[in-house]
Amino acid sequence: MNTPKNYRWRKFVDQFMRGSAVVATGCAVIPLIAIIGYVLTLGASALSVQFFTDIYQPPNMAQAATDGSEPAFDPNDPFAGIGATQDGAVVGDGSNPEANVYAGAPVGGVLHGIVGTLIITGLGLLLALPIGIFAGIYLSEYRNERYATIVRFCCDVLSGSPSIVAGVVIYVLVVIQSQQFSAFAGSLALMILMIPIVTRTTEEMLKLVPESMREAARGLGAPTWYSTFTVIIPAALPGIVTGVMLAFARGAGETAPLILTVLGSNVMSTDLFAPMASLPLLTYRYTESPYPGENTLAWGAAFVLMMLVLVMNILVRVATRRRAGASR
Amino acid sequence: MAKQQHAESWSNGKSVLRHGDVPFRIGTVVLASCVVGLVLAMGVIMFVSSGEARTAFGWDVLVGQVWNPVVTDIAEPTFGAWPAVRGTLLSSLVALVIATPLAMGIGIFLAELCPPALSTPLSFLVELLAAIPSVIYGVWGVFVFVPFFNQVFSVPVSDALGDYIPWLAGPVATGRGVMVTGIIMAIMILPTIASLTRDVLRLVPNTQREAMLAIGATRWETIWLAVVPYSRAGIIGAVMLGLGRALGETMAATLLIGNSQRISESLFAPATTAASLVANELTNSVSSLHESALITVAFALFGITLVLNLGARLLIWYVDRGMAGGRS
Amino acid sequence: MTMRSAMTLSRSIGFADLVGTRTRTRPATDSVNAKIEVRNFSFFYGNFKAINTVSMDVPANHVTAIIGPSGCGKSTLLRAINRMHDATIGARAEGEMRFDGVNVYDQDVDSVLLRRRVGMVFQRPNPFQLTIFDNVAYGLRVNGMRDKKLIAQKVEESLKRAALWDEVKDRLFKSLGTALSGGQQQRLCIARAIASNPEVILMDEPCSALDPIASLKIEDLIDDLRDQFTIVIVTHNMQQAARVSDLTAFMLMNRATRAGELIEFDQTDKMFTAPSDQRTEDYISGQFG
Amino acid sequence: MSSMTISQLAPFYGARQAVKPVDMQIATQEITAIIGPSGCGKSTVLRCLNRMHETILGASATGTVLLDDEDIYAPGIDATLIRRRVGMVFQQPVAFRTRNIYENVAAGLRLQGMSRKAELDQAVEEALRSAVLWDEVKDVLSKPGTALSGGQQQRLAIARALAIKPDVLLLDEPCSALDPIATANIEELLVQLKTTLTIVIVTHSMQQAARISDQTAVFMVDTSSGNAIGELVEKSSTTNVFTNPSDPRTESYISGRVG
Repeated sequence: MNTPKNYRWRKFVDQFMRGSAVVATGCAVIPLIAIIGYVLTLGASALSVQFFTDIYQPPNMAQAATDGSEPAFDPNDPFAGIGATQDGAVVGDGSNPEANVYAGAPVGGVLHGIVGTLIITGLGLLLALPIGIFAGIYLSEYRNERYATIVRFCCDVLSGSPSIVAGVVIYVLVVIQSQQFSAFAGSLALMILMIPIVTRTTEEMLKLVPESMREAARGLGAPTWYSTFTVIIPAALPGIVTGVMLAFARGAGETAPLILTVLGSNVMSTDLFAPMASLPLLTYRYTESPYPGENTLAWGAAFVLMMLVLVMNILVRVATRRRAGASR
Repeated sequence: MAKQQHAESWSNGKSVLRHGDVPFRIGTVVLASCVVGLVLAMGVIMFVSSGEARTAFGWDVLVGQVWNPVVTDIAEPTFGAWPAVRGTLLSSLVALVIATPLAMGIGIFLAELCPPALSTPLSFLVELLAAIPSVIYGVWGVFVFVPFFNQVFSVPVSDALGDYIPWLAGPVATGRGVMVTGIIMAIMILPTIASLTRDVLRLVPNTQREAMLAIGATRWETIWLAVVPYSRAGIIGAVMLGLGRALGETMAATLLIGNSQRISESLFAPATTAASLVANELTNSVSSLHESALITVAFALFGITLVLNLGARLLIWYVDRGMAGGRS
Repeated sequence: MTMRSAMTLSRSIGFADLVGTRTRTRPATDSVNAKIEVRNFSFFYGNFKAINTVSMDVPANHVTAIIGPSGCGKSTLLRAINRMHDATIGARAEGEMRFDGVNVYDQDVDSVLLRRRVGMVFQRPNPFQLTIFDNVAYGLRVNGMRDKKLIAQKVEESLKRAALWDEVKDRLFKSLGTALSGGQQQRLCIARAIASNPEVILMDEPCSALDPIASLKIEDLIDDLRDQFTIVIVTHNMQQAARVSDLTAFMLMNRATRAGELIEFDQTDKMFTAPSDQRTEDYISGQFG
Repeated sequence: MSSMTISQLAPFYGARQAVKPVDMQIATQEITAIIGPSGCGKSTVLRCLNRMHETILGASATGTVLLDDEDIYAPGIDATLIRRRVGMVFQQPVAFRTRNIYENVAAGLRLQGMSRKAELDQAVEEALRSAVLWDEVKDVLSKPGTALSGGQQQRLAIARALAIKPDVLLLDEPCSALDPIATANIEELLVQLKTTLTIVIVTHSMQQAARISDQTAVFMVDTSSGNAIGELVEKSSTTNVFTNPSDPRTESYISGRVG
């Protein structure tokens, strides 16, 4: 067959560009694998029983424990050793250069962070659930109303706006007013971030319930509210739970709003109205720390966060796939 | 008569069930309104709290060159966030320039070229990339990527070209700066753009592909000349959402950009971004004017992402509608 | 065999052969009370008139079939009886739809209470994603029944009447209604509709999604239910209409206005053997539609 | 203009064979119609003739299809080049949504590397004239292709196919989405085109096949083995097929008893 004059070039472009698309996909997969790989390997090596059962001791305190000298931080001061102390001093600012000598390996663990994250995120989710789920019900069951469009747009604004903005708003509204960083303020900030996720998944999942079921219930003389609670929501429940799990995973990994609201803590605290430790905050602080021991803890905390996200996402994946398969 | 009784019973239902619809509607509307109220409240709170700085400096809060919170003998405190705004724009631009072509390649690969058996797991992996908390990107960036990138790119490039091209000038020093931040942000927004691109490409009716193939187009020509133009509005929307995410990204920037208020032309030099400025300084603010200036910066961030979201939603909505019309 | 050849055949050998051995002789007489009186009834979707001034009397305790080509408004008319269109934006009715003498479109008639008296079975089986038991008990609970024993008794009774009891009695609480086969699901929906003892049952092409054997079971079921309920059935299957109904209404879309109109309404055997309108005859003999 | 010789052509969807092996001749300067009930594989066979079939996921075909004397399924043959020589028009009128009328027709030419304005103008006008659309659109060439009516869009699709001067034109139920007047326009156009082009048309309308075609191939569904498989039962001159069918299945199909 005679080949047209520009065909060789077109063929080359075709193969080159298709190849490029494959390469581009590879480019996305490589950092993904690199990040997951590093966090899992370096993070896993930071893990120990102590990591999960103990709280962290700053290097000077560990030193004090061994030679009896005065610790640089007051162990009862919740702000001790975190980025911003009352006088603005920063960890590792050179005031105690010898501390590095004692900081080769981490001392203690991140139990306080795990507990804090569970409390802050859990409370945030509890606050977000009623608004998120009912707003989702509203968007699905009254989907044609003009007001629904406004609600939907506001949801998009919430999910699209930077997480730091949520932190700033709660900082102004709660932290400044109460003159107190607190876990509760952090939960409020996370609530703002979780509401749109819960709302939109609830809406989508309810919309997936076939209209014929609403009709069937209506045909039996069931009022809207009754059919919604007895038929529509039960049918959509697995999907809604999925959304809630994803919201939890997202909230647990948020850092920026917590910097402005929870502040962080180096001691175990379960007081909702006081600063509290949290995993992403510890990850952040320990990453910025000059002590290798703290850096190791950062990898460990990152590992725990990553596992949370991975496990949640894979669980959701498995759950939704099985559901999709069953309904077919 | 029986007939008559029935007729009466219609207007007075005895069952309690009957009267649930009004409270149900009120309840859902009220909770849905919380979402709207939240957005309004966020806007109002930031508007009010930013008032002090806005009256003191006007637009200079955003475009002024000097950011000096501390009262000294020689100078009044001045708040001009241009270094941060510039850093935000530059790092987002770097992110967008890198991520857009890659993400389009991934979207095209997933929607058009990839065998379906591979498409589902790959899509999952790409979406997983979006679920990883940003602080983990920061950790990975600080400990793994920055040293690596310095060695293989920043140092050799600035040595070779730095004297001729000012924005590639050295010294690279710690390696933290606009360039690495932009690259990490690119990895972070890649999945957002890629998965939305995939979705809009999948909406293109098959008839368009077949018509192009049937006039002797290669596979790539079909994609590039028929499929991509058909969904360009959606792809632009996806890029805008990605940009929104990059502009507001806090943790990766805080950890990677170096947090320097000095404006330097080089992409390898430390800088700061709006979000990281707020995250770093708000809890340590020295005066109410300082606080107010930082809130103004956050408010601007909120405004920009709101506009981007609105634009992107409109575009994607337009595409959806257009598709519906085209398919019928 | 296609519809057309079947119908041509039937005309040569007679109505009785067409409907087989299941011929019924129960003429609707004037002495029977009209359960539903449709008077100059029109129905609109926005500006589009879907049904134009239909008038007919549906007698109590009989099966009335509505037939006609697709788009003729037969489903719209059926769903107008229990105001299923209420949720549709822009839908409105003109004229009267009297149920036991009360116009159901009157201001003070509550559509929810109306639907408790007028049950409905849909084209596609639509069981809830609940257990079989809860599916049937749903209407009872909606009606405020709380007595567990009574509910269990009613559920059993309804499932038996829907000829489904033997097939599901061992897994009432184990299986979801959605796990049944298509035909079983439709019988479950009928059981659900009759459980709360409505006066009228509306059926919107109840067999169109089912295979012939399942369809036959549903038809048998309709036959058993006719004594207790007033049944109105929409079907596109003329043999089915001929087999199960006492009266048949034939509707057709007016070509000019595109609104559905009632062409003829009469006893089923008369409609199928000696229709008075030429269009009915054309349709029944398969010349269009 | 080229003839086609189909031998032992068997299209597959995954492992499922869609049609029993087909043997058929397609002559030049004639319209060959393919008719049959839905599901008989007539569109599938048509799509094998320019290797569009294999663009469906998992689809493949065995056998040979000679275009003149070259097997389009021979190894090393590029499907893109085949499609350039064997044009195709689809059931739904397709205009490229982001291109105007002019660019819709020019799309194929630009792919071939034609870029000189005068040359393009002339080729586009010629193609639109052959598709009897020129007079209707010559003043609105910069309007989007989707602004045309269904019948015009279908003629636009034909113009687009004709612009690259194919040897064979395949049409897959081109009139099924059109009203009777638009259908008549297209039929008239096809009869004009057959003097310079080999045309194969799949249609579900027997009347259409009888009106315009010279040769007719009748496909049927065979369900005897349990699953449905298409089958070519008769291929003969159109007059023969409609007046004196040799296969009883053809006869019953044409008299309206099957399908």
